[in-house]
Amino acid sequence: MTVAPVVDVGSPMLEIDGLTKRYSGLVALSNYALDLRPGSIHGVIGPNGAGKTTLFNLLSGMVRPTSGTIRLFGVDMTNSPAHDVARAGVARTFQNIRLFGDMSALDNVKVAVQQRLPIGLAQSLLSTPAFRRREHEITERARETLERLGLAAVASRPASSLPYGDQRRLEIARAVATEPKILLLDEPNAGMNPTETADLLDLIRRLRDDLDLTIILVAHDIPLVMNLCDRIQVLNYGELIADGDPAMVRNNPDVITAYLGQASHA
Amino acid sequence: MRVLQMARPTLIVLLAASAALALLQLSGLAFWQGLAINFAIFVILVQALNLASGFTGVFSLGHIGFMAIGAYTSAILTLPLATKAEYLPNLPVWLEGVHLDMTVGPVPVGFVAATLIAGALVMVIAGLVGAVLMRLSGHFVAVATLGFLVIVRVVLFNADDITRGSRTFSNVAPYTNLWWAWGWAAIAIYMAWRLKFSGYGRAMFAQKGDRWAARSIGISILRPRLVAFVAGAFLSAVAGSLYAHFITSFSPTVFYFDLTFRVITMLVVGGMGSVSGAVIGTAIVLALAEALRRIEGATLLYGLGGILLAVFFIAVIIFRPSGILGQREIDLEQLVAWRPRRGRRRGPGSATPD
Amino acid sequence: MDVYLIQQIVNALSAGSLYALMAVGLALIFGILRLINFAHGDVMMVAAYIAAFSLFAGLPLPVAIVTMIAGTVLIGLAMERIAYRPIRGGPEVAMLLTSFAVGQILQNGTLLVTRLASQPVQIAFPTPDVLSGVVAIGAVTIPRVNVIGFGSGVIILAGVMLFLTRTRTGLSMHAAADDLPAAQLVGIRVNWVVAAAFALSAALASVAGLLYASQAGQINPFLGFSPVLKAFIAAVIGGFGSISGAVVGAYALGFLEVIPTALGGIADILPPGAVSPEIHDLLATVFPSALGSYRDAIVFVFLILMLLFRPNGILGGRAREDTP
Amino acid sequence: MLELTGVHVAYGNIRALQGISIRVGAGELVALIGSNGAGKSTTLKAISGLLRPSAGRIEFEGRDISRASTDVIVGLGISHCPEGRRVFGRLTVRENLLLGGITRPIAEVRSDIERVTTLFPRLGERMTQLGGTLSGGEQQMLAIGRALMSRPRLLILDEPSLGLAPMMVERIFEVIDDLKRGGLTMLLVEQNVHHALDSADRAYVLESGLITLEGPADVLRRNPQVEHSYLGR
Repeated sequence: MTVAPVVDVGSPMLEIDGLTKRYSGLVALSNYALDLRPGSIHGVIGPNGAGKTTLFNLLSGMVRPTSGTIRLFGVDMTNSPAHDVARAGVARTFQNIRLFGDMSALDNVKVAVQQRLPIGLAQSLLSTPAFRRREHEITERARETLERLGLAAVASRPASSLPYGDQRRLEIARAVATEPKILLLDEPNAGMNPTETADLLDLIRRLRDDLDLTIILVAHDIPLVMNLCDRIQVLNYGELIADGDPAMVRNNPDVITAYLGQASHA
Repeated sequence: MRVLQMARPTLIVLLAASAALALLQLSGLAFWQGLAINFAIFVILVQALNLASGFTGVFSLGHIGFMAIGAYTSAILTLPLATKAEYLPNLPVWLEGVHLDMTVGPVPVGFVAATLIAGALVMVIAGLVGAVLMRLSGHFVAVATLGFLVIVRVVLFNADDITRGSRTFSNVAPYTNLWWAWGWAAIAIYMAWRLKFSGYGRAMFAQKGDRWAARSIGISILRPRLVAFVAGAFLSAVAGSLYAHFITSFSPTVFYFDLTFRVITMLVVGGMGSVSGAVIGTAIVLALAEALRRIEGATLLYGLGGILLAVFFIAVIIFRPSGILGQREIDLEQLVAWRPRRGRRRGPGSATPD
Repeated sequence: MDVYLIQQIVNALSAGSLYALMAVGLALIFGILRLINFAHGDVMMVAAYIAAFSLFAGLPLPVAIVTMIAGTVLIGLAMERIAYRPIRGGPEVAMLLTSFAVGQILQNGTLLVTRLASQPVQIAFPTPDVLSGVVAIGAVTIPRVNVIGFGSGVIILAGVMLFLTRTRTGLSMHAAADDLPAAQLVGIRVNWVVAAAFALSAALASVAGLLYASQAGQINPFLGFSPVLKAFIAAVIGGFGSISGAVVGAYALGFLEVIPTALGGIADILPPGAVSPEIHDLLATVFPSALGSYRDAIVFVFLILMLLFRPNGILGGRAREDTP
Repeated sequence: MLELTGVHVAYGNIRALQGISIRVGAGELVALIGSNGAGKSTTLKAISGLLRPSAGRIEFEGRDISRASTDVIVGLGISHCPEGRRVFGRLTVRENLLLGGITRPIAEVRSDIERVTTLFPRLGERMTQLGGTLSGGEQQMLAIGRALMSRPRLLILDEPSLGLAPMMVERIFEVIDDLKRGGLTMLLVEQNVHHALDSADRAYVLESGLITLEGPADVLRRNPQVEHSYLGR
């Protein structure tokens, strides 16, 4: 296991307490808690419908919790809208890829980069030198990001025309282009074969090290999570049933019953 | 030097267009001059809708309402004092003394000021209306903005003291000529173009492409929508002012659904989200409508033109749903130099499959 | 005062029936296809013209009504097959725009036909005797068309409700509106169900057209614009897509509409001395007599408020939270 | 009974299925396993006519159904119980069942409803309740019951245990085993691979739109790759 780079922040990175989400009676997530360690890769696993995607929607501000708190670097973000959460340094990808399909790969990333490099409306309308410098800078950074993700060759192609694997990586590129502190990856290897998954594993580690990211990963694929994560939480019917390092989770009897399979199958 | 080189194709096109306008002016062909002014006004309206809807995917049916407000505002502001007292005797006091009918040399500065004031007023209204309506999406925003159009119409009909109600508003000075119309059209095209190829345009196209993904990278949905809505409203008001001073007499009935639908047809045919497409779509639909009008006149089959235009529109939606250009653009450089397609201008949503 | 009140109530109920006939058709199509069929008002307009021309031709009223319904149903089926089916499941806005174009075709087509028949653009509607005149109930006189409009509206709507809940075709429409792919999976012939919904919707609009024309006395090719907007508002009030909601919304709108008319200038209608002069002045300021002419604007402000705060209608619960 | 040969399906630019071949014999229970996005649901939708294959052939009892519409396919005897249950939430249980038998003569539907309520007594108790108010397990029973109303010879089940409590999962699989004993042919997509392989006769493994493994269920269960990827060993 690689040693996590230490990020020096005064207050804890992400503290979640008692997070609960109900949909008309149905409990999607119940009493979830997390204290995220900077620089770690944190895995959340569980069967479909266990509340993993709900958790991500809550973390990224796309859904309001029924109760509980989310604190980011000591600031209460529980009811902040998604775009504020993103600006505060939380980026995400989606289980079912969500790209700006008609826009080129480069523009998909530029629109994320520009959030950190704003320029006034009047400057834009008049195309002032300052505006052009900004645009140049935005384009350069977007190209760098594409290169980092191995997508430089497809920069000018419309996102929707890219092969599946490239689309997955473009989504990650767009997310890291917002210069996040925390990156949420929702089933990043869905639909990938084992070779592609192995490449993705390397990529995620590299991104974490190069960009000082802390990563939360939701996945279905148990081997991937076991391989990659420092700490794993297991959700089942919205409840946290295990929380610990991979070895501990693997041998947790509750987890084996609920998810990995009954002992009788051994 | 580099800047000059980059601006060259634009310059060439501007010069060519000016020369064409000058020729048309000298020719004295009143019909064609009128058509050219109409064309320019429609170009502004279509760019306005392009900004508000084509860039953002939020369908506005209310922009003709902004045009109406622009037309009435500019017409009232430019009335000479003498006419005003007699023509609109019940105007509120603060409006009674206003008469932006002055000229400096050949330039009707009063007209320019009235147009800008109309634009500013409409921007304020659009800001308020937009802040409320831009939260809706899909067809609900379409119907809500249509509601705005109905509200404007009801108010115009009933505010007798200011608008003369259902009676024709005439006595408007004929300031609009080829140069004003096309000058503003050029500004509208430029505005749309600059916005599209800036961060603002990218944000607009991004939230159109995927609302959730846009929010996930820090774009608030409301802001780009509102910028587009208000900018479109400004252009609509300008078109209204130009229209008022071109046609010189009008009533609230003009600014309603038929005109709204005509503008939509032009935009959809050209390609929603394409600045150059909007101009092409305007030209095609205007030419088609004019030809059909003549056929109607000759055959006395009134209604046939409307049917054929609507059939054409449905055919476009079924067979070429993204219009002639989609969200792509025709590059001026390419147009002028007639080079092989190399540097096709790329922008948000304008990528072409390789 | 009592007479005035009763008249306003009857007006509200009669307008409500008309809106309900229109709104149910709109909600039916919207529920299944997510299409706001803007041409619905023009279908109603065409029905009025078919009725007018049939009566001009001297057909007896029942035959004219059958002709009218058959003609509009055919038009409804044709527009579904030609214009809407090719873009079914496409973007909402594309479907809405198509319906605008269909409306334009119907309007201009009617214009063309009236021209060819050497009729003026606006024609007097040959209101049949049963629908003209007034009914006197005590001191109150009410236009007969309003009474018949309300009564027939209630009967027809009850019939539609029975059809939708008691027949397999009706249930299939519900199922298709609930979950179109699932409806397909159980073996429902979706094309057939959609066509049936358009036919039913057109038939309802045609009855509304007859009532509308009889009330207005005059018809022109552009009369459908306002009723379709009203039907839309009614459907929004009731919670869009819900059939029973559309009916409730329509009657609610009927009452909502008479309020500005009834309150506008109420100060002048009150018998002298009924209220103190201060209250009289207050009423005159808050409810000026011009209020009634702003009716449509007021109704649309209400629509926008509904869309913002109660998008599921007055009966619907809180909007389901949108998730990525 | 059912035979897919070289079936391709694409959504726009994304090729969801890249030439898969699957065979289901009469009376068999065949499971289709694979990770999310591998193309399992796409396969099922192609069979029931919700999606059109861009290439390849789908035959049911010797008849080419790759171009047939869904209602025709249901009429031929294939019933598809979709993922996420998809019961008609605003219709009652009875109405849901009634619509399940829409391809059948109305006279027989009534007795068929009785047959289904014998299989699922819980549904019998809730006939007038709206589909949307049922619990997840009841909805799944209703979805299966509705699918059975068309008297299928082949039943397609897409993730029947998704989001259900463990007890209910057991119950659903008991029902599946019952149906199998009754001679019904079934094609099952299930992420609970243990259960799926327990009940199935044969299975296919689908990855990125391609069949990567196939064989008898008990052989596949001991396959190291399956153990590693799907059983979490």
